[in-house]
Amino acid sequence: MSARIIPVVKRKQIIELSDSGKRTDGRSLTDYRNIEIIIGDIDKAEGSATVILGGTRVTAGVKFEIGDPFPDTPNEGVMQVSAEFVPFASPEFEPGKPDETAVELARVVDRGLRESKMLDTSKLCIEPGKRVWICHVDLYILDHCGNLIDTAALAGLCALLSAKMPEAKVKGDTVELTGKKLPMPFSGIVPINVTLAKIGDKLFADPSFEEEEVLDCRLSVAFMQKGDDEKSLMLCAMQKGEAGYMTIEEVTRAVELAKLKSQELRSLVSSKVNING
Amino acid sequence: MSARIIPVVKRKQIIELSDSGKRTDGRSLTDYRNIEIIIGDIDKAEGSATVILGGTRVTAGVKFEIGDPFPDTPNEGVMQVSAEFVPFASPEFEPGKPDETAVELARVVDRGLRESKMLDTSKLCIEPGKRVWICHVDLYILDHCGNLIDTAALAGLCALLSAKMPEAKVKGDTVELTGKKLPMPFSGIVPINVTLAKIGDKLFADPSFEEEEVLDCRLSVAFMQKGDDEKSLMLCAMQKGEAGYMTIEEVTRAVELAKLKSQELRSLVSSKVNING
Amino acid sequence: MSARIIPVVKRKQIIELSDSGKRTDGRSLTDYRNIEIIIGDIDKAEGSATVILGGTRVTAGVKFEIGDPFPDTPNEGVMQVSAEFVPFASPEFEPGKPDETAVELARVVDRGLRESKMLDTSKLCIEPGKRVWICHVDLYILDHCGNLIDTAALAGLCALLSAKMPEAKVKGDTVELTGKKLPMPFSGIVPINVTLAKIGDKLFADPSFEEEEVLDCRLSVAFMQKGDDEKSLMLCAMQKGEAGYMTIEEVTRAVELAKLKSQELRSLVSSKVNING
Amino acid sequence: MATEKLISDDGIRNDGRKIDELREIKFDIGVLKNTDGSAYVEWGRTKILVGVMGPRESHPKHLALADKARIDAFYRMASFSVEEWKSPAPSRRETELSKVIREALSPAVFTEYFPRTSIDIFIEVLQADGSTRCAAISAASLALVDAGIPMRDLVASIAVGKVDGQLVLDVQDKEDKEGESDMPMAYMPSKNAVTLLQMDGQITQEEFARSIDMLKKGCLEVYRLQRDAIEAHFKVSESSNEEA
Amino acid sequence: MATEKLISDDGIRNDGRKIDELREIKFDIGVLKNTDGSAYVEWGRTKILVGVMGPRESHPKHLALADKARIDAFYRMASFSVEEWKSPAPSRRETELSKVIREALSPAVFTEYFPRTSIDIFIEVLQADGSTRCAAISAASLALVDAGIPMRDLVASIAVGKVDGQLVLDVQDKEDKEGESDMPMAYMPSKNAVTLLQMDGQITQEEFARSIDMLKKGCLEVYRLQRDAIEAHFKVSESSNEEA
Amino acid sequence: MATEKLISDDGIRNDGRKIDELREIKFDIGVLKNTDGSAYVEWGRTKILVGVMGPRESHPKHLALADKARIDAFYRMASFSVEEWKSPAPSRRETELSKVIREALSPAVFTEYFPRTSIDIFIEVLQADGSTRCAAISAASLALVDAGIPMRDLVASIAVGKVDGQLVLDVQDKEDKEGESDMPMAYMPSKNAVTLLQMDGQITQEEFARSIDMLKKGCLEVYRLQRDAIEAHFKVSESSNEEA
Repeated sequence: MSARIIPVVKRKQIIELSDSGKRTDGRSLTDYRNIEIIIGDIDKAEGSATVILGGTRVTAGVKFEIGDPFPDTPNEGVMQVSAEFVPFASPEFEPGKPDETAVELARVVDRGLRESKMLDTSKLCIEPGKRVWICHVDLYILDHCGNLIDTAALAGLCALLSAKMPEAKVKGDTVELTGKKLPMPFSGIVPINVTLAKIGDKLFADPSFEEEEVLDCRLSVAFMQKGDDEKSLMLCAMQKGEAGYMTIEEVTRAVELAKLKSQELRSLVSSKVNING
Repeated sequence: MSARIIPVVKRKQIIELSDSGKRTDGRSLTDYRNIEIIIGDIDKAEGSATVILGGTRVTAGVKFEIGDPFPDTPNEGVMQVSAEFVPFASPEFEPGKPDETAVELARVVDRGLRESKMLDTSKLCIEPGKRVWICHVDLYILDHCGNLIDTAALAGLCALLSAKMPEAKVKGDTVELTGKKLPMPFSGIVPINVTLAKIGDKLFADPSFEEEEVLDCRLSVAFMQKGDDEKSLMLCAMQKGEAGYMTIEEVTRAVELAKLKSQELRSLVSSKVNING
Repeated sequence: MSARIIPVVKRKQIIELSDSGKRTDGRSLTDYRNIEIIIGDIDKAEGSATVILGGTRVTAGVKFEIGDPFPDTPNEGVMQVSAEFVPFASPEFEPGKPDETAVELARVVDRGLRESKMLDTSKLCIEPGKRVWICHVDLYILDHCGNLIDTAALAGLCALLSAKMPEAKVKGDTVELTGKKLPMPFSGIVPINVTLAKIGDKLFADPSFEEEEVLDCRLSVAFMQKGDDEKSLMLCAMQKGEAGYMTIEEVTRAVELAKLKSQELRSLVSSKVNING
Repeated sequence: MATEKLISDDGIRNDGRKIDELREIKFDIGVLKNTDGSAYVEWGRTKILVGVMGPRESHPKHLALADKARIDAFYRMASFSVEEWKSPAPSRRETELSKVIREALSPAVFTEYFPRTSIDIFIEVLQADGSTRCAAISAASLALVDAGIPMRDLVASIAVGKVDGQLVLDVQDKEDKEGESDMPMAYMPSKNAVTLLQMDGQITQEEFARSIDMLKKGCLEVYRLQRDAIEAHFKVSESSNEEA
Repeated sequence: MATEKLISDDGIRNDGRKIDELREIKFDIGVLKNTDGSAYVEWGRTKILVGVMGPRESHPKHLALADKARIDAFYRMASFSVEEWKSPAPSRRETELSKVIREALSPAVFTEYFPRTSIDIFIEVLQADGSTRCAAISAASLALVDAGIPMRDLVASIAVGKVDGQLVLDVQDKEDKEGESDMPMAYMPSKNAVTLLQMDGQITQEEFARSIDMLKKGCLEVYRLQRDAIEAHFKVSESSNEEA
Repeated sequence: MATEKLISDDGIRNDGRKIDELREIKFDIGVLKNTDGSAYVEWGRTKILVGVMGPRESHPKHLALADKARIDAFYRMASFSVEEWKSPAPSRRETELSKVIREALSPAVFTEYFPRTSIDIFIEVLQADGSTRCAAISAASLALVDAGIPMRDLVASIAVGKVDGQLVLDVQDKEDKEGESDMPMAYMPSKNAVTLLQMDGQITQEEFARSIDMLKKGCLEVYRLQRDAIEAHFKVSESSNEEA
């Protein structure tokens, strides 16, 4: 039972520090940790990026595969986001165990990318109703030191933005790959996910692992914007997580804060990769 | 171990009562509990029925899907019966666990429906050798108070009899759904399953959960008949279940009793749904 | 813990005996146990063989199925080796559990057969890029008294050599089976697998179950040869197994010994089945 | 995307409702015989059964928590509940919804009263016509009450969507699929506690603020229906006790 | 459905047998080295190996029964045992047959002699040519005897089918697939105990009565072969003991 | 099979290397924050992360060994590590490689120092360009050192292939796929211990002998790089300790 006492003590410390606007690692409540973005590290993938946020490390790879369209969208390609927790990323991950956390992570990142309409999936169609490109965006969680969602969302976004797609030509009954790589059909829109943790009555941007262990709940908010056009700024996804709650006023504050932080992160992404593909 | 003593005491009570032709819930040995049949409650399904037998509740839904024929019957559609035990149906069901009981249940119901030839599966063919209708009959066990087999068989039968099938038209390489619903290719034959439990040396129709806990074994017998034509009455499926045994004389008595009860249940079905589709 | 003491005692005995060139069952270090080969025992399969090596028994069956070619070899059929451990083969096998031992066994046997090029898989193509024969070679481990690899390799080899393939004719859009059986496209090459166990500083051919329990490691070596042509003798697969090690000199000795034993086993196979199909 | 309009010029939705009007909602409490608590909800065409088992011994035991009850939720859709036949294997969507539903209900339960036990909430969607997670959470609250589990408050839930550019309350299936956004919220009124909040689609920050207002009002309406259902249920139970 | 006739005008079946004639049946006892008991049967072209492990410690332990042994049966078909290659993953048919075979054998075993233990019966169908469950049950009885497990009686099993309108004993594959019905039964003669009974297809009540008669006679014939096999086995064991 | 030549007439391979030349190999030790030990290797285009957890309590407990630590290895390839997208479900190849890698590393570890514990070696191939098992084993040795686990020696590993009829050291992907054979070996130099040896393809016995010589020399070269990496790592650690 001592294992459950430590978080209680830690939570008290973290809350007391936060009353004077401070955190255990010296950050202010709204600071992100240091962010390193490496583009194109997996050169066998059509697109790739590794993002290191504090100690949290996610490598995302984009691969194309020819497949069937969904019956209700016969003329559209498919973007598919999945997340794998590599067991060395945390002592708590067990190999081979399906994990609702991985499923939620993948689906939250997926919604941010998808709902922003940054990618025109109709351009991923090869033969209407028959064959389309499936664009896999796979997130490998390699080291977990807190705030997986934002790290994975950034890695997925950068991998996608760095990708080129293969050229396919229909020849009678078959499809031929020309070997050429084409630019991706991007719209110039960039969605950014920002996660705020609620601990006590404060909101913490970019929660660390230690903070996640004692939080009440988190709210992840994705804001999208087309290029520099601030008027195009909109929310495109939200997800409250974990078993505590926020008041309606806290939700509103969190959205406001997420908007500001999303602009910072979007600038960083723009400096690393061409957001128009 | 006390958990195993209670059934022993219960069994003794049940057997003693049965010597005077009585049961713990006041029924005679050959009585069914009250049966409620609701037709069409799932209006998004092509056919549906909920049957409540005593407290046992099963909802069956019929859905059509386009699929491949079996290689050995290229010109026939496929009827496929499956059973799902919803975990709240009984404290003993665990979520996500495949269960031989569910498999047996589905297969026994399947054999009753299939062997009666109530449905002409050759009429479920869309394009010979290429595309056929798969007619899913899915049984959801929602509350288990004994005699699942008869309840599920009735629910599956009624859902099937209430179904309409979608119209599909072959257009060159593809299949088009017209949106029209067609009558099902029924033969007018109605199979009815009757389960008898052996406890001591007596046969009990429609065993309750309590009776099932202490039974020696059960025998399920399906009788089919075309419309009112009693001469067409035939057996079309049987299944002995559980780890005890019956004598040959008991088997013969059980089949005789099942025949009588099947006529009662068939009348009930006919009063609820048009047996010719 | 006594369970772990017995092997220690046994190992000592086995090593002491081996110093005078002897083994607990009376064999010399290089002797195989008695080998019985039964060809064609499963007459519903396209090819079959049961090999009983000492008490170890493996039945292999060959079945053909029409399937898709691999994308990178569109004009070649597929040979697929798999292994099933039947639970009564050893008290240690549990039903339904996937087992790395079975996977390794199947893959080692597969490599011996495949790399020898005994079978011309391009002749298993039905329609280039569309439909090919999948040739299943399934190894059923029925009794495990040591040296599964050599027994399974022999059974797989003999089943394959005894097989006939079905004739398929392309008719427009479909494939028709004529019912005729054709000879298999063999090259006359016969690969033979020989497993040597290292216990202490000695090599043991054909280790028994008892010897396997105490070995340091094993080395399996496959030698192939075309007909009687000794000049065509070559290595075609190797696999070191278990958690001990061999010195480089022991590896060299093992390969030399494997060469000699492979010739003996090849003669035996030739006497049982026509190696040219 | 919508080709026909989903809202008429005089502000009537394709199922006849006004912009801020709920569908007909009918809760039934105590409908199952093998659970500790249960509830059934018909929410327009959406039909859901919820069964609660527990507090009971945790299984396997090492999952038990020393200082409180462990809550699990299992959201499943029947194979025939949607337009296309659905495989009974749980989809990734069902896995995620099970998680957020558990997290939406947990803050309401006095889990600390039942250390080392499990409370399992089983949700079976018999027919899905939009907002199933909201209907499930609202019904599960009643099933927990039926199981006699002490709660801080009921959790009420509803969704707001954007359809033809307008915000609408209580999104049904067609509006969800063809509309521009979907935003479900779960709420404990007496605590001003948002226990579930999700959104997908595109909305401005101003629309977000208006949505939150609509969601709060909608949740209060659902809350009233939940309390009516409890009252009706206990009145019936009482009178049947008196008869006995 | 049959296009060619399966029974000739003078009452001979397509494999040369008469209406009420069994195929050639050969039992072998004690054929495996790693089991507590085993048996092999060739029943026409049907070939089956059965191995019994136990009584042994139950695993996992919480499955153990306080007052008797737990019996499990696992019926599996080899991938090459049937016309079309079969995936080794157990099918729903194999799951059901495992259950009814377990229930057919359980009444014969004095399970109360071995509380808290498990008896596992593993059945591997190497070649299937009809009536595999009957052959498996009959051989498993012998494997249980070989394992030294005390039994109330042997369980003998056989099937009756309806082919070209006639009832025939011991249904093989072609008759099963093209015939009108299949009805397997398992029986303990000394107890007059029917431990397995299944039927599919269409028969009248009169045909049912006649089938039962034929099944009883057929089971007695199988029973005799089982006893012969046991006698032969123990004679061999004895004489080899004498030699030793 | 190769249509173009993989080795030029003057003995240069298609990536510019000589017959017996290794690719550029870069080891990094201690790169992960949540493991007991870790290493990263770039071996040409092959990129692999290895994390070691343990010695730690075995889970489930009944897998613990009374007299030594239990070692497990898990070799996995990222979905994007190869030309075609790979399903994340472990393939049979990954299962086999996990086994032989575990068996290649086990002889080097003093497992007897840590009875009843588990040492788990997790290998993630981020990019595969041939000889991944050799790179994984070589890096895993360093991760074990980083975890402070006492070892008899480092395990160094490399592969020899036959390409255009010639033996070449350190096989990359194109040579593996289009060449005539592949033979990876793992070796503890101070023990003269071959801990992994596999081969597929066709070679004469004379080529086998020459391969073994090349493998031994290649392993010694990898061994030197491993020792350099350890030295560099501990120098850095030391100096950062002094600074502190």
